[in-house]
Amino acid sequence: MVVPMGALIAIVSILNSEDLIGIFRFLKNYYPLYVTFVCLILPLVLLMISQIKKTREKVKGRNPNV
Amino acid sequence: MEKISITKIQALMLGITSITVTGHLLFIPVIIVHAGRDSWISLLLATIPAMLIGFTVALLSQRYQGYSMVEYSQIILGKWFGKLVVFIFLFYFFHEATISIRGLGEFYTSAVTPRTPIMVFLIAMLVLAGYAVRCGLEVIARTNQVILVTLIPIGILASALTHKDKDYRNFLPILEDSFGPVWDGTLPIISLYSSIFVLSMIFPFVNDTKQLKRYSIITMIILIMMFVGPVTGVVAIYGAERAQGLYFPTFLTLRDIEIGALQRLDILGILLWSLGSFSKVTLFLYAIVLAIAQLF
Amino acid sequence: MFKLRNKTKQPFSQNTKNLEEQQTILSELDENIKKYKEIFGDKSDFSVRYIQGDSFKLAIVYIASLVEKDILDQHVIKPLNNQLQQSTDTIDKIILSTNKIKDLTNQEDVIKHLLQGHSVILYDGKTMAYAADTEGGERRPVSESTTETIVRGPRESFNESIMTNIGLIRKRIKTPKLKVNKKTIGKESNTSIAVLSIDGIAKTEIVEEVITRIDKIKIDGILESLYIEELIEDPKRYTPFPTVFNSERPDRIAAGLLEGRIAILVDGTPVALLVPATMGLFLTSNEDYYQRYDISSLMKLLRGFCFLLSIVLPGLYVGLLTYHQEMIPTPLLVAVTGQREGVPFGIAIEIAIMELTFEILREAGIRLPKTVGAAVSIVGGLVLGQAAVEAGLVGQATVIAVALTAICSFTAPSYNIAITARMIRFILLLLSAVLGAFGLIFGLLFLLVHLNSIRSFSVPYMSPLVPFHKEDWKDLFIRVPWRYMKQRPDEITNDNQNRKR
Amino acid sequence: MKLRTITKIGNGKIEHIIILTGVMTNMRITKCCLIMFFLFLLSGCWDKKELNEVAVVMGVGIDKVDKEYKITAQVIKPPTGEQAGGGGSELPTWSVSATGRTVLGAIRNLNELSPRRLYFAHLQVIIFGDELAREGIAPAIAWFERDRDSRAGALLVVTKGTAEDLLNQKIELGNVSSKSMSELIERSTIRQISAMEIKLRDLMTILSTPGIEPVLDVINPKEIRGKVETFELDGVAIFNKDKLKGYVYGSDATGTEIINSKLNFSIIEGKCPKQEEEYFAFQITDFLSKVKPELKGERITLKVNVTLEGNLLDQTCPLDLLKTEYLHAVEKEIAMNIKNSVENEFQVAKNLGSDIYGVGREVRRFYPEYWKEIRGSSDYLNRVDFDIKVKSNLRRSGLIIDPTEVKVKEETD
Repeated sequence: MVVPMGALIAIVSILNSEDLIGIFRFLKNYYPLYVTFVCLILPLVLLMISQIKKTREKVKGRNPNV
Repeated sequence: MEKISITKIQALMLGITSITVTGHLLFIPVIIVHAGRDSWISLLLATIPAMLIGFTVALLSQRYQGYSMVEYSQIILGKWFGKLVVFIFLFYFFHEATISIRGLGEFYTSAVTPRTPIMVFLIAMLVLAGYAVRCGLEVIARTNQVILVTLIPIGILASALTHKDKDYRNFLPILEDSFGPVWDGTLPIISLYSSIFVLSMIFPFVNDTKQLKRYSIITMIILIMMFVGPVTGVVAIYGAERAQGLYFPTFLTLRDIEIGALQRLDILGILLWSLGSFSKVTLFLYAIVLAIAQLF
Repeated sequence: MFKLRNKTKQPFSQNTKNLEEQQTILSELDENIKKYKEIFGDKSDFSVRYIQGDSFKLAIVYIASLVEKDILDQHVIKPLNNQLQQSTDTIDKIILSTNKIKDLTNQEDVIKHLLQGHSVILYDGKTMAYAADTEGGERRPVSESTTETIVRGPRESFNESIMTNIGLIRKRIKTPKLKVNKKTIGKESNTSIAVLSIDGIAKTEIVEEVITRIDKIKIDGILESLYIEELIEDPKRYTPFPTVFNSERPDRIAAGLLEGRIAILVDGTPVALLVPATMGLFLTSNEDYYQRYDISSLMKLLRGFCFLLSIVLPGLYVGLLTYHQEMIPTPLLVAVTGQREGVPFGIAIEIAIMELTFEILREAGIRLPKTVGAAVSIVGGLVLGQAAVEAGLVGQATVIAVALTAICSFTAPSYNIAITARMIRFILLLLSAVLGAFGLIFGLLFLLVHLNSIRSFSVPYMSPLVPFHKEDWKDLFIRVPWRYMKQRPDEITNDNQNRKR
Repeated sequence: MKLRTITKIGNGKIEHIIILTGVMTNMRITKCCLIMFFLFLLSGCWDKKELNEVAVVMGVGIDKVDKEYKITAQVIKPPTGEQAGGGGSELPTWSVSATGRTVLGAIRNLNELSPRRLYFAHLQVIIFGDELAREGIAPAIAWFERDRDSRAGALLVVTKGTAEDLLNQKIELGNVSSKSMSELIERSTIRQISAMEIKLRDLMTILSTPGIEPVLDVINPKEIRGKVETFELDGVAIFNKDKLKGYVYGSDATGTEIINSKLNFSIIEGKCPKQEEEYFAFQITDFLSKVKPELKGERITLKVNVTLEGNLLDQTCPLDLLKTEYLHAVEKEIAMNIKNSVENEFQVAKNLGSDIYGVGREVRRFYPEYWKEIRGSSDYLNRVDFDIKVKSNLRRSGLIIDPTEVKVKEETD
């Protein structure tokens, strides 16, 4: 598993046309938005949904008829 | 039922190394391009989102104790939608690993050994990372511990040695163009700190998750502090105008240290980024492998 | 010669077969003696002495080369004679003044005891025999260690007798909690080994593991403790690093026991083993504990630095001088450039040749008699180096680098870690000759991951560096005064960590 | 996903640890990959450069000849024959010149002349010829900024003639002229003078920052007894943007150093009180200047607060200068001197349209709004006033209280 994944990453990063100039531009323009979405917004959404579920369960637990 | 267990400090240290090093190498120029001499304000502004992400990751891991991100996403969102979200994360991990390894390769080819094919660095790093992942999380965590313990003194040394060249009046005027550029600069920092989310793959193996939230938040604060030195240092040395548009400003500051016999400290920079990038690539590779294993 | 047991059955198979067939001791003395003569060979060092009275006849059999004649005469034959003269019916209650007397019932035991240098007393008409410890033979006295020398501290070192060695340790740790677990290993050599540990300090799991691994050993003979070392190492992962510590100093072994480690003594060699062994153990000299803490802290730091240097220096030298000249201070570069002119080989090849030469010299120096060894090092080190420089074959800087590496590698207190360092040095040299700084860093990272992945008897090799144990750091890079060293190593001992009560 | 269980001891029980790997086949692949990788490496040594394959460039001179850049590189000459193996940090040098449309082009042409690869990582000094400097130095340093081999620590100097001439001078103290030049500047404080000591990095910073213009040291060959024997640190060159505009000589040239707080350990001469044509010399041991602009309407007042300490080390006048009444005069004289230096140099620079003190930069730092109005032209220089406050302290006077000269005079009285 490790080896194939490593190989895949290697291939991608070699084929990656992003040379230094490209990486820099990419990091400057699009990447932050994308990462912020994936790693900040999504986890927050996850947390919120889980919170909602939890409170709902609590309410249910307290009041089984609801 | 994995019996791999690491301490929470080890886990957070993994986060610190991986974020700091690629951050210093690839993100500081981006931040400076956006925010210029007000980069430090961007850094301060990023504190709250950074703490938020640290808190979120820790809370999720605490709430779903022993489950990794892959598993609890599916618990929270249901099987199929959860898998979709996991897939997004996975793609991101993959992307991040690629970029950081490529960044290291580019660093070597453009600043250290220009004639060596970039492939050598990429493959060598991956072979190493693969080997480390094969050895398991405990080994990764321990190796990283050694690395971080070496890196921090080097970093402090570097910023102490460059102190002579720094002119802190370069930070004036503050907020010349009001908050616009500062916001632009904040986003890359937030995105950089967000990548600590990768620790959600590691936290299930932490043997004691008590006070994890507090520890993660402290970690984020440490991370902020670790960026203050380089970000301000670069601007203080080169002035905002020249600092914008340097590919590896932090490396250049190290390169130009000249204090008596202490000259030409490129090797410190190279050491710093090689070790750190190794940690990061290993961490992400581990996360990817584990995530795929748990997903299918 | 030392193949596994199931493969070597040819030469002595007849004797063994005899043994297996006739288990019990025969009641007729002459028959018995005849049998043993058959087994050991008639004209060998197998000896028999008869004592005959009116109503009894007994024989004392022993192997002459293993027995101390004085003991035999004074403590076995003389008392036997005396007692038998007085009364003839108390054969069963003979009192001998040797170390130990054992009742034997079967032939196999008799042979075993004979081979251990015991004398066996056989009676006519009885299927019982008594073994008396008359072990002797020539032994080296306890003398000063030549391989591990120190300035201050006890001079004693182990000798080849396991009993003496155990005694040397017992003298240092006078507690009944010191458990000695004796075993005999080696199908043909029947070497006795002893596993020593202190109850309540050593982790019982590790003790059990050590004993299990020793019990699993299948070998025909054990001539040195390295056989044991290799056979009980963690088999999972190959590593060039030693995971079993060895020393011939009883104080060193005793210190290890007090830290909760487990010692393995092997008969016939002065080198004792200590497990679990961590990296730090190999870089510690026992003199660190016999000198004042501030001095020994400095020495420890220096030694660690030298060890690192002895690994990376040639690689670093090559990397800097062939790839990264920009990192060398200008005056130094100019100086070295001056020396390099007209030197035929590249720096990498040059330093490899010099390192190799040095290794050859060192090897030659070890194998030669002491008096000649010094001459070799003078000829090799001084004459050869000087001549090579003057002939313009190598640069002076290279000679300096090689010499520095060599000296650094001699600071390692443990011989086997120094050899490992040597091996790694060449690999790093190769890597950095090919890739420059990246190669060196690559190699070091690989080393780091590897070091972290190995364990010695479940204890991580790099402990206590990582996993981090705050208390143990007091004895890692520095040594704090004894009054602050309150705990035993964390990974090795589980409970009873306090040194002081 | 295959799961592999391996056994490991620890905590008494044999634990089963599940490691995620599909090992057995992967082991072989890993080994193959490793072998391939190392074979690949063995074809390596891409960046290898043996020391006897490179020529270490110590100094570079850049001139402009017929619209082309003319690069003169001074390299260390390796010892030959019997000298080999000698070493030492002072080896003879060799200079070689070539021209090209760009700096890198010229260096390529240089490499056609040099059997060894020119190696710029140990560049000590970059010299601009007068002509090139007047046309602009920014295009000439672009390659030095970009290339990984060159270093931002190289000193920059201007010479009045051509850079090639300067580099080719043989001097008496030291074999390597470019090293001597860099030492002339870098160790100036030891020799009790002060030099600007502008490195490539500083120039990059200054050129890219609006509101400040660079000032470079000037080094010229110095003839002694009809023959060039050494170099001379001869004032400073004043630039407007990256173009050389003029020179300032003598004590006026210290203005920039005063503003930049770089005057430590240099010597100030002043007139003795009450006596014309008699002088004292004062060594500065501690020097600090703080600059702050103040905006009043259209006028920019540059407030310069100088605090200095020092020793009175020499005098020609037979007076006990340590007496309180003279002491004040001495301190006043020093203050006068400093004021004059600052104002005179500024005056020269102003006429050349150059903001060498970074007044614009300072204004920007404290009055960013106003800076937005005035940026774009150097007109604001005409509206600059100086408010220089010097607080000087005479701390010590060497080993004697009053010199013998004073005693001699007392005798004659």
